Amino acid sequence: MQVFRRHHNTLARVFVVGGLLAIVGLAVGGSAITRSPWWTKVGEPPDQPVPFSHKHHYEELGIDCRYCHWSVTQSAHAGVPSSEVCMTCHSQIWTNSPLLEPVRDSYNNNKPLVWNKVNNLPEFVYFDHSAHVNKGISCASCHGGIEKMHLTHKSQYFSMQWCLDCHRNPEQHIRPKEEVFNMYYKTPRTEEEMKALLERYNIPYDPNSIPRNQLELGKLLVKHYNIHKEQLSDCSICHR
Amino acid sequence: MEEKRNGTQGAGEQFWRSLDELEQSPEFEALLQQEFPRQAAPLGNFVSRRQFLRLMGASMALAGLSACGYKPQGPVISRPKTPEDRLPGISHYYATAALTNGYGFGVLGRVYEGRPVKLEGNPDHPASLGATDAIVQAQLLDLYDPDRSQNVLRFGRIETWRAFDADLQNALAQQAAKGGAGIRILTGRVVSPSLAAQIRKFLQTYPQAKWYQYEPINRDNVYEGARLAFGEWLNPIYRLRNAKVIVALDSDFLYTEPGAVRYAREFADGRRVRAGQTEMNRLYVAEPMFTVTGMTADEHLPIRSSKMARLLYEIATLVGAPVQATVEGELTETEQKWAQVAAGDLVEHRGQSLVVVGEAQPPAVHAMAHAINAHLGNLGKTVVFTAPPEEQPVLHQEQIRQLAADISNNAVEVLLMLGGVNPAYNAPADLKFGELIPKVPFTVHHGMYVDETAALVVWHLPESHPFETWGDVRAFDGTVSIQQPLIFPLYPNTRSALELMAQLNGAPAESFKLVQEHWKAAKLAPEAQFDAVWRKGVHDGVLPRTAKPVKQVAFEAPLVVQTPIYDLAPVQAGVKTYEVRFAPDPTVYDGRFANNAWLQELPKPVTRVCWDNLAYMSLKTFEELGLRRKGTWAFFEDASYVKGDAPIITLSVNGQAMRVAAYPIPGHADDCITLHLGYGRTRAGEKGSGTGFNAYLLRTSDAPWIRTGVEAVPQPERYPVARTEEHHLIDTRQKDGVKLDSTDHRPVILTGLLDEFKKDPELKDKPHRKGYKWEHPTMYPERWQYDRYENPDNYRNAWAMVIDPTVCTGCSACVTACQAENNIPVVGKQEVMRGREMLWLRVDRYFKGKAENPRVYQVPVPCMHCENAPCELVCPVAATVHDHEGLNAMVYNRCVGTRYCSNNCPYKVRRFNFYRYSYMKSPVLHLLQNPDVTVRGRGVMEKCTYCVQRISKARILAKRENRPIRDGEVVTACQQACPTQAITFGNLNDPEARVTQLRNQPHNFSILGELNARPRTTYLAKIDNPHPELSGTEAHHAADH
Amino acid sequence: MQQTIKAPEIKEFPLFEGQQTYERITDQITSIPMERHPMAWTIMFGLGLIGAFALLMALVYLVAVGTGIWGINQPVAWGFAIINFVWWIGIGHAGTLISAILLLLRQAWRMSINRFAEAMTIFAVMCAGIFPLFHTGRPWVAYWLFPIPNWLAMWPQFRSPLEWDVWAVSTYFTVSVLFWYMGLIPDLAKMRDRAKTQLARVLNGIFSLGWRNSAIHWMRWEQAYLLLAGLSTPLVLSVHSIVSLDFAISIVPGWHVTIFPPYFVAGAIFSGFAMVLTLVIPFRILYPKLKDYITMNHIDMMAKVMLATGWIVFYGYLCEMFFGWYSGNQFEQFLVVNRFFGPYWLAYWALIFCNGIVPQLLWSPKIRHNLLVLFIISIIVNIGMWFERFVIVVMSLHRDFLPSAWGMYAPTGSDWWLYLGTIGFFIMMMFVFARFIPMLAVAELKELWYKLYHGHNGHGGTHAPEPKPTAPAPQGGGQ
Amino acid sequence: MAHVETTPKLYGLMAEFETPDQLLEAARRTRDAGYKKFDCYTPFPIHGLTAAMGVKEAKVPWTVFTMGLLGAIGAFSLQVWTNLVDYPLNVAGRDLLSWPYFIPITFEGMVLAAAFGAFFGTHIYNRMLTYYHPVFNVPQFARASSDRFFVCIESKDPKFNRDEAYRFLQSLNPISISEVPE
Repeated sequence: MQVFRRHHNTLARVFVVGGLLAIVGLAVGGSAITRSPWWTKVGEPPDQPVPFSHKHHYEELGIDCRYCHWSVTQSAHAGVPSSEVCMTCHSQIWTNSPLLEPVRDSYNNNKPLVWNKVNNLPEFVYFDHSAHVNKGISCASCHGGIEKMHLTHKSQYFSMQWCLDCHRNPEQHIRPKEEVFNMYYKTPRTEEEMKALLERYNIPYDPNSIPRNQLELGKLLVKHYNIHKEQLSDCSICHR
Repeated sequence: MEEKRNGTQGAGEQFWRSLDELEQSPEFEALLQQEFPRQAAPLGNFVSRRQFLRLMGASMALAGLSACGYKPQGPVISRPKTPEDRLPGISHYYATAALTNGYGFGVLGRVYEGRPVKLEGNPDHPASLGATDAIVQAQLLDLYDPDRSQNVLRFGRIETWRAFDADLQNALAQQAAKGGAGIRILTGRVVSPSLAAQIRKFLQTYPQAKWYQYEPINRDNVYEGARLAFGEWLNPIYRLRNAKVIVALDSDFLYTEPGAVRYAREFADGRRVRAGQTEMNRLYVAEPMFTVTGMTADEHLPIRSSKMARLLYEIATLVGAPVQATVEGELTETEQKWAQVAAGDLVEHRGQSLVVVGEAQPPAVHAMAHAINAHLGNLGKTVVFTAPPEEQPVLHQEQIRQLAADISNNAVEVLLMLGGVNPAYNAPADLKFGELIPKVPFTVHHGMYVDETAALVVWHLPESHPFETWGDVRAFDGTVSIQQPLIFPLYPNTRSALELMAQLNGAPAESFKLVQEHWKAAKLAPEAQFDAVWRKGVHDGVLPRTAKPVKQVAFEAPLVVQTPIYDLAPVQAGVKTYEVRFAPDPTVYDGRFANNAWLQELPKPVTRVCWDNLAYMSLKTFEELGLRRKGTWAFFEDASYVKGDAPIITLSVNGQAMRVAAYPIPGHADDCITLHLGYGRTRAGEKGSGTGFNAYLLRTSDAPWIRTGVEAVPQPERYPVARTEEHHLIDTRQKDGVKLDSTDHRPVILTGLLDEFKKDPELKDKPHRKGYKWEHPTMYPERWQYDRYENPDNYRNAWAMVIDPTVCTGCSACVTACQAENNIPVVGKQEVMRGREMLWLRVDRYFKGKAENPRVYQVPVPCMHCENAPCELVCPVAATVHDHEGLNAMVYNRCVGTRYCSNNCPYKVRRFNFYRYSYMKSPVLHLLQNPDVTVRGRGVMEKCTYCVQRISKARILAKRENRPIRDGEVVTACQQACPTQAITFGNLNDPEARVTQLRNQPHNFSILGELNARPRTTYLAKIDNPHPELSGTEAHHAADH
Repeated sequence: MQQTIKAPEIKEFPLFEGQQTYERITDQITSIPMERHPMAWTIMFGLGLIGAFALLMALVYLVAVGTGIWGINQPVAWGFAIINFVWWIGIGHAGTLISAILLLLRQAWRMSINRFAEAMTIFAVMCAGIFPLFHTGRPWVAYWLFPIPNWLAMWPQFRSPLEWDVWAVSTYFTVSVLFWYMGLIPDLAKMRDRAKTQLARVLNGIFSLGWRNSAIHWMRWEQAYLLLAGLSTPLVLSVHSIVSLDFAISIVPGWHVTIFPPYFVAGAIFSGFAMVLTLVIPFRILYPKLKDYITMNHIDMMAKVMLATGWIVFYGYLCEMFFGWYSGNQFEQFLVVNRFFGPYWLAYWALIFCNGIVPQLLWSPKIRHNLLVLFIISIIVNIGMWFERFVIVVMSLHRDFLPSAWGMYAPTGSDWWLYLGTIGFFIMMMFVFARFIPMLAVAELKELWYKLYHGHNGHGGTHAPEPKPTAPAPQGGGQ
Repeated sequence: MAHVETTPKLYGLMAEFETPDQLLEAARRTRDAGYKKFDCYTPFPIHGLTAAMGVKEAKVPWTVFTMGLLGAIGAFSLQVWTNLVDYPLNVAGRDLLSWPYFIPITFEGMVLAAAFGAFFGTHIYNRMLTYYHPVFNVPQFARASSDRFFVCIESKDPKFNRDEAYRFLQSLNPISISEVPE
């Protein structure tokens, strides 16, 4: 005797196939979401006590990174400038701008200023700024486009994979260490420019084979700076 | 050193500058108040810490937080002002001093963002020479101890200093009339010149007042002995470098006595055997129970303390020293022989020999020793004498007796107990001090803990930790170190004894001013140069030319002494009685460190027991008492080995009695029992209270060290003991009850005698060498060369460690140093009993030979960083793999916790977080954590990393300066702490490196090398230098073959 | 109208009891799930349920607090969890062995127990799987053992035997389920066709995937079934071999033994058959209908297999002793001594008694046919095999190379709690199975019956009555 | 006959037999009679039946074989790729390509894939999940899963003619013959 109707056949098949598709979709969709800025908060500036603009200070006024983040070349931490640093200028200009009230208050009443963290390193990672900026890895590599940010936000999500990409082949990102704090640095295109660059920072090179692109320049610099590439993806480099 | 110099140019004042601004900040006090009351903060609530760090002026709280298991997406706190000398995230070293064994000990405190996170020895300090002992390492934990007293208490109620002042003032006012006749000041041994000055000043104001000092562990016998021999109190200082033969009687001069760390170094320098360097001193030790010194001895003799006089007299006569002593008792044959050989050896090495006698021995014995040394012409060569370093040398037993007498005569109306003295706990039992204190109308206790004494007094005053204030201390040789604060006082209400005395003198001031002024007054240097000298002194941690000058002493022969008559008849009125020898505990000392979890958990060097003191005795005595140990097991946790198998006995001697768990120890003298002081505290704090048994109950003022005629009665109940190593050593199956020396059925380590070494430096025919191969055939091509076999440029490193057991004394300083450096959690007695101790570094202890008097071998065992690491192969998630420098890297955050790596580790050096051991309910403890090391969460494996954080630091610095890492630039925590420099770490790619040279020594070997795991940690053979006529030959060969 | 044929006597022992017809076989077996169930069922199921709940609680507690609640420590970092894991996996193997290997060996007597044994396999593997997952310190990241592309750019470490385990056990489970379900489909169809209630009809209909006994389907079905059997055979061997490699790959004395793979497999079959007996004997009593198909003959067979595999295992023990002595390796030698006289001697001698001595009773046919004794023996063997794993895991770890690192191990209440929990879960599942699914493979039984019947007295079917056309007579034109 | 209201489309004619041997006979003769589209229904697999029906195929074995092969290759190359290419790590000083360690997983991968091949292959070829099938319309067909054996000649068969087919089936002297409505 018939237990089922005709349409049940199609129904069943649709159900099974649909189920399989659903599982696949879940996996793909899930990973897509976690990689989306909505999840990683890349490009979303958190609110801050003072609407500090890197664009204004760096790009428009041309203040060097190290003026405020002065420990970046010697310490693991770039450091958040103390209110004192802000006041060196702002005791002269914008002396009564309401926006700067928190800074003045902090300075005068000796109260710390509490900012909201923008970049958050994943657990267990020991990152050292000095190790990078002294070996020709620019601020731009991790905080790219900071010079264009009115309100500061993440420009990268620091996943292990992302770090490894550069640790596995630093050539792609390395530049002469004198250019590290120059946000407008561009890899020379033409041979002359390249030559000029190498000579300016007297980096030894073989005149017969002048690097033609970032990769070749990178190779040259990696050698010049004694960077042991194969070591960079060791666990112990970042995890202790 | 380099670090220190850069870090601390004139550190003193700069440090002040950053603290000044804090002091001005108004809400500071309030905040401290609200942030650090006792109640526990919920786990992971770092708010309090963050605010604290802010107060410390930390720019990146996250630097601190990065030490914690996870980082909350939190605020970044920027400081209002920029301190000029310090960068965020860079730590600096400040020289200061701690107290160990009652005297000053120079240390460098590593201060990170305003919080000290580690102590290292101060290379410039005579007592340290750059090394430390376990107790010094652990004092940092005391600083952050949440149980510290934080408030002024009146009868246990919180009060203010103002209230106390008022009360004090009228008390003093009444006394003023009679010149302070009713005032008594009780302190511990005062080695601080400025404090002493303040006290003297007080005594000038109140001429009738009296100042007493009492330390339960004191040098009375030493000074008295010197008086007998030389007519005045003198402090012997040994020059062990010049000693070829050392005879130590009942003396633990390598571990508990003042200057032990320095002595250990000098002693070790006398026995570093290398190919071509076969000079080696010889150490004879006679003692009732193994001590660190005894375990290191070449010739060890177990003998009752009470017989020591007899033994030494024997030696004296054999040596021909002009000594006439009345001694009783007869020596056994072995003792006789031992004495002869030792005497012979002494005579052979006139001027290069030394006889040392322990603090516990009566003055007469010390005097005899001096006589022998004098006779052998050792004075001025292997031992010199100075005036006692104390500010006011006294006989502590006398003092406490007098004070007790004064009180019971109602002569005392005001009793000031300063600097954490705790007579209610550690005063001689016969004085019943606990009952005396309440008799005094106005009693003040000033200490870091609300302890047994504080519970009895009217006023308790919280004492600040030495690392919180300024102060000065004298080392064992008198050298003065200025203590400078490493941190702003955690608890605003605390004051140092110095400040308190100043207050009593009506001139309260900051400790800084008090100390500096004192030294100005003391003419440290001419007015003009004072600042310079002072700065240098503070920076170096040592004030120049402050060591006590060596005195030329003359020994007037002959020496006529009357040694005390011990009641040696073991059987009294048909009851067998025993002799009890009191000794400072190897870790909690006299009880002052009872609340220090690091010291509590540190396996005691000799017994490997944690969290307890027991009644140690020889196996013979143990069985004589009808005691036995269960070796059974059960299918439930209440297996006897977990519940503990130490039987309880009661010890009683006229009036005094105590319960204690008995525990047999190999190499213990028969018919006597060793009790360690410092346990059984009732009000030590959360951790210390209720651990162990109080030995002070048996200790009387007339028999402070050796008590005879003690009755021992076994009790039915048993007591759980937490041991880290001994589960197997004592095994009921063995007839003698002890299975000694696991090396007899498996040659774990390579051992040899000096003579054997001279003949064959490789010790080829030793069992360990048999069947041992470095290279094994493998089905794989050698793909990983670790750069070591090729690779010319030394930019690449191959890290390795070589340990020299010959000089290792087993003092375990390395273990605690490792714990401090690597944020290793404390798990507590229960967990240790289950075999879950977390210490990354352990010191293995093997016995060899007969149970009565075995030979002891000590081997520190860190992770071996095997090149073919068995642990890595079996990890399913690649949480532990090799890096290019040959480190066996353990990545905690990748670990899933299958624990297979631990099973497959032949050395069992891996440790697993069965629970969340890193949990600290008190936020203040998080300040202790090393920001460079991950704090491990629950369920992950961990192990020794060769201090990878230090390697990284050095590497980054070197990379920045574009140069190779220098030899000795990376110093592991254990290496740095080791008093005898038994541990060497470095880069095998550098042929010049010390580690490479040691590794090339002929007697270099690796434990379990036959497994072809290729350990990077290797050892030098343990070389003994016994006298051929004594244990010299047979003990070894017996065990070896 | 039913023709009845006396069950043919094959050799001296029958595979079927009683008067059989195709109809009767179908009816007796498929009717069990449809009838009311004995009180005993409810009781046992209840017990199982409680056990399963206890298991759940135990796991919650474990994850909340940590593996510290167990007795494991340093050096014995593996305890009950791994012991029970190996034990359960071993038990599981009998099912696959019966269904796959005996099928390939054309053992007729397998037909009536394979469904039952396979069910046992699946549930046992479920129980086993719980342990390795939850014994990890951080079970919530255990998925790292699967090769999933991720942001860490990390992969599993494929050289680790634990990683092999993950693959082996999950594959084993999947394949067993497929195999089992494959065989189940036609019988579910039978259930569908005989179901009395619409619900039963629909459910059985859905799960029988519309099976309609088509000859061509039968052909593909048989091909696939045989191939699955062919795959399962090496699989089942590989699984326990790999489990044994969890130990053998290591360097721990007592683990690092070359004979482990065969020795573990034999042990697995040994314990597996013991468990089948432990279950079959009471089930026969619970469901008398089964007696016709699971005859004394079957039980006798299983007993013999136990005897044989028992000897293989015992041989393994002897080998270990010999190796210890012959290796000349101090650690191996000490191991043997430690097993004999060490603190855990009890476990070792218990193992020798349960697995070495007791099974020898099976030599006597009397005992092989005495259900009660057989039942007890089977339980003793199960205990013995558990002790074997205890000896291997704990006794090897607690005293390995460096005496200074030696230790002791004692399970805690939590250890027992979890273990008993899995047993409860197992019992529950078995009774759920008995309640809803035909316990024997009907179609295969019939096929067997058909073959035997033919094999016995040549071509039959002569009793076919005259055809009576019942279809409507041919119609002229369209009506 | 609930389903046959207005002359339904005919799926085929179905004859019912009592013993496997009769069915075998019937199957052989149906084939000899030149029918292509017909099928037999039996409570259990009967050896030689498909042979008698003239059906020969080995799709399932081949599927299993290819799947197994793919599985093995996949598993092995996964290990090689992760170890040599994606993240080479020094594990216990072993060679990156330590192939002996890769064998077990390769094997398991093979079995897993093959098993899936067998299971899903069979059901896909069998067009499973046809819950509604005309043959179920015949009342006595229920016994096909118990003790009756059926032959069904389908109307799709080019040679199919209801009356001829009916007569032919009768010649097989079945227990019964019934129409199978769509």
